[in-house]
Amino acid sequence: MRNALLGLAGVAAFLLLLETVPHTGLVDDRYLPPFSEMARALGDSAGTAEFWQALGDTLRTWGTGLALAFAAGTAAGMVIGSVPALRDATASTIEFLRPIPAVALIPLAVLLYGTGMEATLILVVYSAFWQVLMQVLAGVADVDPVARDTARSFRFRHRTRALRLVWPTTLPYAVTGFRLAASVALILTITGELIIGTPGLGRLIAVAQTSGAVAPLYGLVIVTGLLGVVVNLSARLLERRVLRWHPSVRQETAR
Amino acid sequence: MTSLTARTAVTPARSLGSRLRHHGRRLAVLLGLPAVLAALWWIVSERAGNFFFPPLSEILAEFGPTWFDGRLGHDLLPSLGRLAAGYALALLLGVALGVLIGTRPALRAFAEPVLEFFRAIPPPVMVPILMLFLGIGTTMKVVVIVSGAVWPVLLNTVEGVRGIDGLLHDTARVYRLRPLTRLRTVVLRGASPGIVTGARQALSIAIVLMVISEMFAANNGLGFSIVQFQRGFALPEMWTGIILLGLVGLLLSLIFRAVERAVLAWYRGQRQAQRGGSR
Amino acid sequence: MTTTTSTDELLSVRGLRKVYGSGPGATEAVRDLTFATRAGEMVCIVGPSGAGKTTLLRCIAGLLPPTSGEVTLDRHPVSGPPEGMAVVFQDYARSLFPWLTVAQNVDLPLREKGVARAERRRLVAESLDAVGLADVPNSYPWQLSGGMQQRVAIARAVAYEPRILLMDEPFAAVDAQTRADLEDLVRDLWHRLGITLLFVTHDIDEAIYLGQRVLVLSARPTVVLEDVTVDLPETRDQLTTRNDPRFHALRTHVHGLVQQAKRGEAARRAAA
Amino acid sequence: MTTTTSTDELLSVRGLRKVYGSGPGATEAVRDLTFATRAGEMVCIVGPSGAGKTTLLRCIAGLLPPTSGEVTLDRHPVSGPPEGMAVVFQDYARSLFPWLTVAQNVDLPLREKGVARAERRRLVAESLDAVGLADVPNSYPWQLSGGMQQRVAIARAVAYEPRILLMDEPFAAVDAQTRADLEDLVRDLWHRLGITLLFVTHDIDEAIYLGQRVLVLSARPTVVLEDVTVDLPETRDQLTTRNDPRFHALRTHVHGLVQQAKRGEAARRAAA
Amino acid sequence: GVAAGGDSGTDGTNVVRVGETDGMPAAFLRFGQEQGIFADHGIQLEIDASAGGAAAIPALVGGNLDVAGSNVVSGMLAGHQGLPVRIIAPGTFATDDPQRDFSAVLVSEDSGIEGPEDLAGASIAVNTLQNIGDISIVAALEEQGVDTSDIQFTEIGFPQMLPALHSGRVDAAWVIEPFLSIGAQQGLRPVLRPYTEAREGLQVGCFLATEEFLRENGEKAEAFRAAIADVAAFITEHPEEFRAALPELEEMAPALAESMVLPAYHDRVDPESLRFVADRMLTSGFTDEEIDVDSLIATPDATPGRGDE
Ligand SMILES: Nc1ncnc2c1ncn2[C@@H]1O[C@H](COP(=O)(O)OP(=O)(O)OP(=O)(O)O)[C@@H](O)[C@H]1O
Ligand SMILES: Nc1ncnc2c1ncn2[C@@H]1O[C@H](COP(=O)(O)OP(=O)(O)OP(=O)(O)O)[C@@H](O)[C@H]1O
Ligand SMILES: [Mg+2]
Ligand SMILES: [Mg+2]
Repeated sequence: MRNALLGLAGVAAFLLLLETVPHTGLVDDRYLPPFSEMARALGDSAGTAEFWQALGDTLRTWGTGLALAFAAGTAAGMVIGSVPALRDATASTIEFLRPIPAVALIPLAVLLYGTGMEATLILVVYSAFWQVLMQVLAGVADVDPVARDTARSFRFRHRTRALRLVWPTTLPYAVTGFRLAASVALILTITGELIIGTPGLGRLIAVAQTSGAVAPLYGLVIVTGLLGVVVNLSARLLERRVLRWHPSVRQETAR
Repeated sequence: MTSLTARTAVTPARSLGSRLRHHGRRLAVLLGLPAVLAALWWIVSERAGNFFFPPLSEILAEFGPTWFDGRLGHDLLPSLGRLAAGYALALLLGVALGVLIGTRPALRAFAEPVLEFFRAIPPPVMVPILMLFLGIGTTMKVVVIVSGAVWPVLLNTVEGVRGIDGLLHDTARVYRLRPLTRLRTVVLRGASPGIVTGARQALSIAIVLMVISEMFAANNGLGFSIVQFQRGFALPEMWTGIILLGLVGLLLSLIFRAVERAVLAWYRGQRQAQRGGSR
Repeated sequence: MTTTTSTDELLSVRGLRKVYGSGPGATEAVRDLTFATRAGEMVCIVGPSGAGKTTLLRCIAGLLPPTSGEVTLDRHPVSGPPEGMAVVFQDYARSLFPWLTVAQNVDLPLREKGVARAERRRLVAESLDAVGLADVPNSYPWQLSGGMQQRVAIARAVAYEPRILLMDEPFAAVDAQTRADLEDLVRDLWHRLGITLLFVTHDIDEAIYLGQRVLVLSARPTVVLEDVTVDLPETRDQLTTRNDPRFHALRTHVHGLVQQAKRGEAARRAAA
Repeated sequence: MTTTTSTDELLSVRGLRKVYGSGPGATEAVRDLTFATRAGEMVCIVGPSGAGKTTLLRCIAGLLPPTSGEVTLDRHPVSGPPEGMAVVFQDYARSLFPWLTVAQNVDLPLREKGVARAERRRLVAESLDAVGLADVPNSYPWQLSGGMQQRVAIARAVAYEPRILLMDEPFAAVDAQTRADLEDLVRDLWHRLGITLLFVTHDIDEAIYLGQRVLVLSARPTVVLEDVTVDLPETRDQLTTRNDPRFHALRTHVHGLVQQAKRGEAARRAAA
Repeated sequence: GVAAGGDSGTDGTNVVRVGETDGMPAAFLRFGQEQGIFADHGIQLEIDASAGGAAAIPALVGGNLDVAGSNVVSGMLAGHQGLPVRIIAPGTFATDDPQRDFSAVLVSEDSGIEGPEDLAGASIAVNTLQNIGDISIVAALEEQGVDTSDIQFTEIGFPQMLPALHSGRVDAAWVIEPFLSIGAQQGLRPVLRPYTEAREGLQVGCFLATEEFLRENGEKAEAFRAAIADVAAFITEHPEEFRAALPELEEMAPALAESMVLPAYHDRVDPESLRFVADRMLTSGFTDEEIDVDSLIATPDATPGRGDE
């Protein structure tokens, strides 16, 4: 409760800043209008079906991409992380592929899928996948040796070991991976829509940009930011539920 | 005395042959999968006959002429410079903010929504806004790199700090370690596995953003070249750029791993100790 | 040094040597250990701190590959944790899964073993009751005191009904009275199920009270100093057994051995 | 129940109550504890496992805010860890910094205290030697056996030369011989530096051998069952003191109290 | 990949999928659609207004589009580099009037740049480097004898150019409508009309199709070309109708639509204009060898007609 209030206070402070900076003349308010104007423009577009359609499209692409990336990243991370030989063998390949920006793959994606949702989706999955994978790998490496020995001595099957030992240890890392992946996925969704032109908020942003509509542009940017905040809040809630035992969450409830 | 003799007794000097074999095996592990994938790429691309997916042989033939005629100095070096600056700043900022936020739940609650808000704004949208404040030069590009690379460091630092065993904090409090000592010897060291994980992620994100930042208001750089090739439909050249990018990433991650080995020696030791100390 | 080679030998440790690490930083934890146990035997192991008792147990459990020598169970070399074995680790706190409640911690190995649901519930309840934790099944390990956590680890091993049970200073964190109760619990279990027990302890009285044999280890580099046979009557109880003159004689003997081990170490260090 | 209110009273615990959590899942660890110690006193605390001994120490150390009641030191309420205090935690393994070597672990608090370099080196070497770890200063904690880790934690506290020392079952993981040595080390330290010592143990003999007073706690919900004064001569040694008839009488008395505490708990549980 | 092309093209429907940049280019197609001109030619137009146009050519080659709108530089580069694409119809053209065009180089009032000659050594923002912008600027300046060797071209998106100009981060910016009108309202001053000053009536845009599409759907391509010509003719005759439709078509502010300069539209591809651009590409070093412009244009008579089965 207190945390929610603090968070609201933070947002309020930020909005205040956003409202006053243009008035100070620090930047030209033609290019950074005060917040009230952005909000008004946002209110206007919120009245249109087009906006909701675009929001829906963005959410669909993003949700699908994130789900695919999370599932694939977790599965691959658990498997690769648990088998040292596999870990060693894939290390160099992973390091090679990771820094290749999805935007460089746009021509290939478009070639394969045209300017439909799939083209953006493939970019989203590609970039979000690495976030999850790297976190899960780190998590798997963090399993307590004594706990691992305990599981071995009781001859837990691989499945049980994965589900009952490795996964809970990895979970905090995976949650972080999820949060990182969620925003990367959102970023790529919007970027894909912006550059490839698949339907969604990014398209609206591009249109607003090319027609020089500044306030509506910021309104849309605010929406993407808000999406990020919502994701993070849900991740936090989830975390409090599933990580009750973790030292970080424990401390907060005990004090 | 006894322990000394015991030590020398248990260390059979490794023969040159076995050392070579050891290094050979490591090399094989390092290059095995890439070799297989490259071969696969070679075969598939040779048959694909697709303009956007040219044969690997053609790409490799383009590599030298494309990059070794001055482009390395003109495009790669400026890119790497911006990358280094951005990455270093992201690390500094991420760790500093992460420690602050991780140790102060109230601050975390206060700042988190706004930070998350910025985190979700895509760089291609963010860049025009940044350009308003920072212009179009190197500063803007470095800030773009920072604005994306800082998050994994920040989040992982926060998690690392929060995950430190409470008993270690208690020990530090009991022995009245000063805040600065506590920061150095307890918080930063304890969170270092998390920080390293974040830094590792941030490295590749920084490279990605280096490319993206060069898509705006740039006139040199690795990312700029790739985009130029792509726009000019010089696809083999574009692929050489992508490969170079991967190689840069790989090289940096090797450097990173060496640093990590030194910083996290205790952590690796602790994890491996119980497996018999041999692996 | 006694090396049993009878036909019903269950576990055999031959020439076990374990060196941690390699190169100049290597530590020779165990130099040369040889002994064997028959099925259904209860062997206690005592020795100075740092002698390599934990190392020995981990090698037997198949968790740690020996540097040389071999461990066989039923005449098969041990390469991984064998079936029907349970271990109570010295570092009990870290061997409990913090994300599971007390009851779930005890229950999990049973599920793995394929025990039926109702039976599992009975075993969990009984074992928690036996260690005096019947009232906290739904707490998490980190909500318990040190001694309570240790008892959870014991309950988990007990409920598992293993064929071989390895216990590494399992009662170190509990009070004297509880300790006596747990000692009797272990003896009762041993009787009832005919399990083979290896029990590491620092309490010489406890070793003699519990064991049929007491293995006294030297200080590092470790060898078996003596394999003491405990010739006390099979049925023991806290009062009469501990007042038995034979008990006192054995205790004095083992005490002397441990002191000798320690002195050996001190002498070695002084020489260095 | 004795409440010392003499003028040289150093530490005073009054009506201490600690409830973990809130709502239906709350655990009342400590109900009502009141006692005081004079400066330079050595008080041992015994009680059943889970009684709240660790909780009590943590409240005194200022690491845990009491639910009600108060702890004062030099007549000032304790709100955070006071100066000149050292604690040896029950969970010793987790209280060592895994990224520091043994010597660094011992050294760190001294640096913080501002001890000069040479003096620090001497203190570290001496204390490690005193606990028998002179040969592993450069090992990491996780390269040591359980007992050795515990001794590192003890060495750290000893080298710190505190005014008040709180020890929570500090010898639980070491062998009998080492334990005796460490007991004498602690008594020697106490004599030499005139520190005030609160010592939690499960070993009743140890409590009597070490303490000037033994505080016996009841089972949960915890109160002070009895504050036993140990009227043994000030100079003690392992052989003569432990054979003193008064020692035996005290031991029988305390034993009876602890059993009573346990029985109380059993009765309570049966009634529930 | 390529094999997938034209699947839906050969199935007898009359759908033509066109990728075109949002803004004026897309408005042109939409206007023709509204006027029923495409329908008159038996074409059902599907407009995919992918934003940057960066994706249009790959989508075309991948068979996800039948026709892609592009500027002539990108279009010719693609063909020259070996992509199987041809120019099938013209897009926008610059006007013939050097004083009035839909693109211009803007400078701020106090920049000290009075005329084209002051652009020597200046930094000029273009939306895409090595493309129609810098080509036409250099061409126009060289035409007037201005030394272009020290000009610094910087890549900035159109929407960000005006702020960059105002804050002095660039000396000049090359913009197109509607940013030209917006900039003029903000007191920015045009100093060069690179399109018309390089070459009056320069062809700027074009429509591309793959060779495969032309082979298998020659009639459709021809119908498309004819429809484009009709739309162009209609707009040339009734520019005010087009202007009036703009706010509706592109959500443009009516006042802006009122004031802005419209591009010119012609009914056929202008090979001379293309050759001019190709020459400049060569002299500027964007290509290593001469572009064979004629082979890139699919003229109606050069179209091999129906499928060759
Ligand atoms: N991972 C490790 N790396 C290096 N040395 C180790 C490691 N684990 C144990 N040792 C060393 O091996 C020796 C034996 O350790 P072990 O834990 O087996 O002793 P122990 O008999 O169980 O002692 P305790 O009674 O104190 O628990 C010790 O000297 C210790 O320092
Ligand atoms: N964090 C916690 N949350 C909830 N309950 C707790 C917590 N810590 C301790 N308890 C409860 O408080 C009681 C006292 O615990 P404490 O650790 O003080 O006992 P103790 O006397 O030290 O026992 P032991 O001798 O076994 O170490 C126990 O019943 C325990 O379950
Ligand atoms: Mg041990
Ligand atoms: Mg305790």
